[in-house]
Amino acid sequence: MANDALALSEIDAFYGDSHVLHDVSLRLGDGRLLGLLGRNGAGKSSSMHVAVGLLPPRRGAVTVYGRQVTGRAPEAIAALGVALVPQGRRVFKSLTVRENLAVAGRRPRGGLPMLWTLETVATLFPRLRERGKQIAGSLSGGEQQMLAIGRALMSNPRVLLMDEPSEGLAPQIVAEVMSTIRRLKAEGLSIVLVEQNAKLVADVADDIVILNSGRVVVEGSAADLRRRGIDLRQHLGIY
Amino acid sequence: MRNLDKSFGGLCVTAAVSLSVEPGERRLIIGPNGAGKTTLFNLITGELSPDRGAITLFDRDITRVPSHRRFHLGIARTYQIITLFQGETLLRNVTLSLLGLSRLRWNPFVRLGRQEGLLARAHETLARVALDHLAERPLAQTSYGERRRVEIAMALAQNPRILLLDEPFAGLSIEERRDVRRLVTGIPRDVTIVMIEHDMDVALDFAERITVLHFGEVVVEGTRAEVVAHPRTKEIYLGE
Amino acid sequence: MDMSLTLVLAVNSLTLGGLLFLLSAGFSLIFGLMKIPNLTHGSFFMLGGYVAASLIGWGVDFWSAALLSGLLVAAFGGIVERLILRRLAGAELAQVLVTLGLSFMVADVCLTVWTGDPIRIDTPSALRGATSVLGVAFPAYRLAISVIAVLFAAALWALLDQTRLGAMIRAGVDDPAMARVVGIRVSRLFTLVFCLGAWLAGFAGVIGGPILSVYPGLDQEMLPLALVVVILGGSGSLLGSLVGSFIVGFLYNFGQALFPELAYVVLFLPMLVVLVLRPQGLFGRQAG
Amino acid sequence: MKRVVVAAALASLATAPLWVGGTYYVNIASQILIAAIFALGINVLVGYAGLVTLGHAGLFGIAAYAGARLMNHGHGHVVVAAGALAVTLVGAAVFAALALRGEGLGFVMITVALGQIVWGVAYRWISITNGDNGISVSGRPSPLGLSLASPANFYWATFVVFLAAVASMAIFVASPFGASVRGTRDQPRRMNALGYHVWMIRFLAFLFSGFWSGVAGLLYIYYNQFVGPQVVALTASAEALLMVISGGAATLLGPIAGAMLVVIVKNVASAYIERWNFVLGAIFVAIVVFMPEGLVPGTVRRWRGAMAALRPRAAPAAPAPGGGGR
Repeated sequence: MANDALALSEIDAFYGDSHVLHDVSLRLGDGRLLGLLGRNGAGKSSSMHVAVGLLPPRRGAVTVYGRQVTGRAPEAIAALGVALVPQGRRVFKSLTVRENLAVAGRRPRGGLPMLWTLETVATLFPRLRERGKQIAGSLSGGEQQMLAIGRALMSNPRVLLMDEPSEGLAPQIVAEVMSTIRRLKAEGLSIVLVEQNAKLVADVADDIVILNSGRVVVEGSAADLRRRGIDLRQHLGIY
Repeated sequence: MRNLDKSFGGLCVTAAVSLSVEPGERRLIIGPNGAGKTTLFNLITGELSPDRGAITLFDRDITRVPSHRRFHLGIARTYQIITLFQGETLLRNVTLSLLGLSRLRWNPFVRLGRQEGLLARAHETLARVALDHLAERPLAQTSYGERRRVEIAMALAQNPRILLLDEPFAGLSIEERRDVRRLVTGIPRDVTIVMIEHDMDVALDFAERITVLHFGEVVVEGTRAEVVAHPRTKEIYLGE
Repeated sequence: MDMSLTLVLAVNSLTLGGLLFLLSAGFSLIFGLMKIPNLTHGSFFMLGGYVAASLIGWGVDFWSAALLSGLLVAAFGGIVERLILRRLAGAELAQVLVTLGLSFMVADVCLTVWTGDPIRIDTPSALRGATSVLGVAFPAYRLAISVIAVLFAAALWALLDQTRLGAMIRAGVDDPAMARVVGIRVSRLFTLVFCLGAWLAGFAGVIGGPILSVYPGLDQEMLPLALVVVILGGSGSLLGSLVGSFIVGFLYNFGQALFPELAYVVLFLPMLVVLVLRPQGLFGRQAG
Repeated sequence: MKRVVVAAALASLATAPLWVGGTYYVNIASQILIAAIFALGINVLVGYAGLVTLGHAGLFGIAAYAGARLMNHGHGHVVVAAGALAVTLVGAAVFAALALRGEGLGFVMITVALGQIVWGVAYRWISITNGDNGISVSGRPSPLGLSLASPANFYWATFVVFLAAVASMAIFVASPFGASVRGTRDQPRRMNALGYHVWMIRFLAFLFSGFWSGVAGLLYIYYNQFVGPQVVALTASAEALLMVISGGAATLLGPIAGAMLVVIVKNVASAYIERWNFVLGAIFVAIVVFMPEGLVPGTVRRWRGAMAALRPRAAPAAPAPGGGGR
């Protein structure tokens, strides 16, 4: 649909011979936050890789604001305003903090004012300003996470994909990250939040999709799921 | 008899992990991505060397034993990413595994194709994983699920005392999962098994004890019920 | 050995070291950043010298010829990279073979065009004479080459370490997939790096002309020296290239004077020592 | 079918001096056999062990130089052969120990450097190698009283050695050790996990490869009765590698076909084309870009493809190769 910020339709994707996504469809409404849940290996990261062009799907389509981007290069999709905070952060380890941010800098589309610059990102994460000249590989996990988020913001995206931003972080840092996500949402960004942690998502998500073994098993608005009494943990838990 | 006891520290991925596994035990290791599970396996097999700490195998200190020798001492492993010989037949894959522990591997004169004893054992091993009917098929022409079973067959062929399984169910369909599960359950008790797995439905049944790794540390260890009930497990997995 | 001979050898060593730096910095960049073992690098050097010799013959002045010749070599390098090497991305063996095959072809074309006789490029007139340093007279041009090398080292360092472009290149090396997701056109940057490396080699071939001359076989003579520098200094490290180049420059000249028969072997000794003690090179990063 | 072809090929090779017509062609046939032995040796490393070497002309040259020096010292041919091969094996061991410090491209670079060291010695260490002037020897050996002075006799002697090389390759490939070597090429990590000593396997493969390179170098000095530095130049290593790659690495026939191609292009074509090096380089590039698996496997594949297309019902397409991963 045209007012979807990002849509994956009927995606089948493979890593080598391993069939990781089976007929997966996801829709992220403009200005909404989609929580994407599932266990390890459920296909969450693969979906994100399909969205940014790192994993070309064997079947199905990807659209960004109604525009077909299936099979296009990652840098072309980035130019349309899609940014990824990848799983495991993947900051450029040999670059300084400032350089990590600078290389991702990009003007917003359509001549909109620059919302995110080195300055504003540093205001959002004061720690990054302090560490500006430090090599990113030497940062703590939490700082690397902030850097990964900051790097994604530097491209002034319309769609932000966050792949397990809470992974491996201490609880108070997770709380910080979550409050940042709320803020970004309030500023109108369309966000996909990928998580194994159901509780984190349930608090902020407008819509929720649960993947299991590469298939969509639950899907609906957060309120709707709550009303239907669906226990997210049942699909995620280790019981 | 202590089976496997390792402690090490100072690595960025795994900080001071101590783990001991009893002979014949079925141990499951779980933890989020990046928790250091595969690193742990690599340390046990010597594919990585620890900065500190010691690894003992049946009361023998193997910390200084070169990696390839350790597999002669009864360790066998599978890989999370299938690491097989693509161009060779299933039979040849398993034969290579048997050959690895045989003195014959240095022999440049005899014909490998005429080593009846070796080939018979390779067929036997393939039969154990119900793939003997595909023995002559090149690996590249088999399904992903079949390859997972070949991975396990390769390890079984080494006649291990300790089998390290790294995500044996990853990327499998439900039916394939059932096959692999049956296979793993059927491994005799004199083989100790340590398994990394995310698929709890399959893995929990199998495990007697579970170790939860998080950020290179053992957070929880105990029986299935203990681990599931433990608050830290819930925190890591459910954010509660 | 008397004092003045030592000084002369030292200056010659600095000169050769400077030339080797220009040559090997490009090789090291291409090898370290793009993982391409560019065995045409010696050919770039030789080609630069030949093209400039012709340009100068047509009346172009030395420095313009050096810049222009470098650009032509860079363009040639860019074509090779985009048309051939790009198709072989990740296939190291294929890249080794293709660049080697190309080096045969270039050598043969050069032989056809410029014949088998050595061509001497005249020293630029401004630098003809000698300069006196500490009361000893040195050929000005040889000193100039060392200075140029150090200036280029500084400029390359500034480009790679201090600019956004340099940071983007390094990001592309750190994690190419993620760099693309961030919006960096990694493939275009790599072409640029390849051209830059080719330019450096071509330029080095020109300014080396007044000292070494240009002749068939120069390519096969220079390439191993670049390899030694990179193995010694560590691939992808500018500092490694700089230090390695001067080590090789000194060993070559002093080896030649002290053990004329074994000069070439002496050259390789430190490389062997480094391989045994520190396989990643003096300034290389640990692999993996 | 295959046996008939091989038997026919062997018969025509064995009788070559009788039908190729003229001393010139018999000599070229000898050159092809020497090159083929060399290529078979390199193929052990490049093809079966997956280790690309660009320094093997160094080993070839060590054998040639050692043989020449020993002959000029007046030693008998048994001493010459044994001595030269022993020296080559020591050289190969040193090469291997150093080159195996590097992985992948590092290995290639080190072999280039090692080859250049030998070149430097050949070119500059005049008291040992006579530098640019090279070393001449007089007379070919007469094993068991058979003179090899005539081109045809030399050809047949070389042919016998060639058969021995081919046989040793065939035995090696089918042996458990051959399987070990190929295993270290495809999955070194898995091989380690299966209990194989990967380094030692590669080291031994290097020695085996060096041995046949040495045999080829020795035959070369017998044939040519002169050795100079150009024998150990990087170009020579590259040419030899080209034989292996163009014919098809990791096959038995490939290096032989490649040797034939390169020697013929070099000798025959250079009579018609002035610049054969360009042609050689162009073949190199074309093969890598268009037929990366080499001429023999490439032709076989195309032939099979054509045959399969002719058959009415082809077998179902195999799934794409490539390791699964996540």
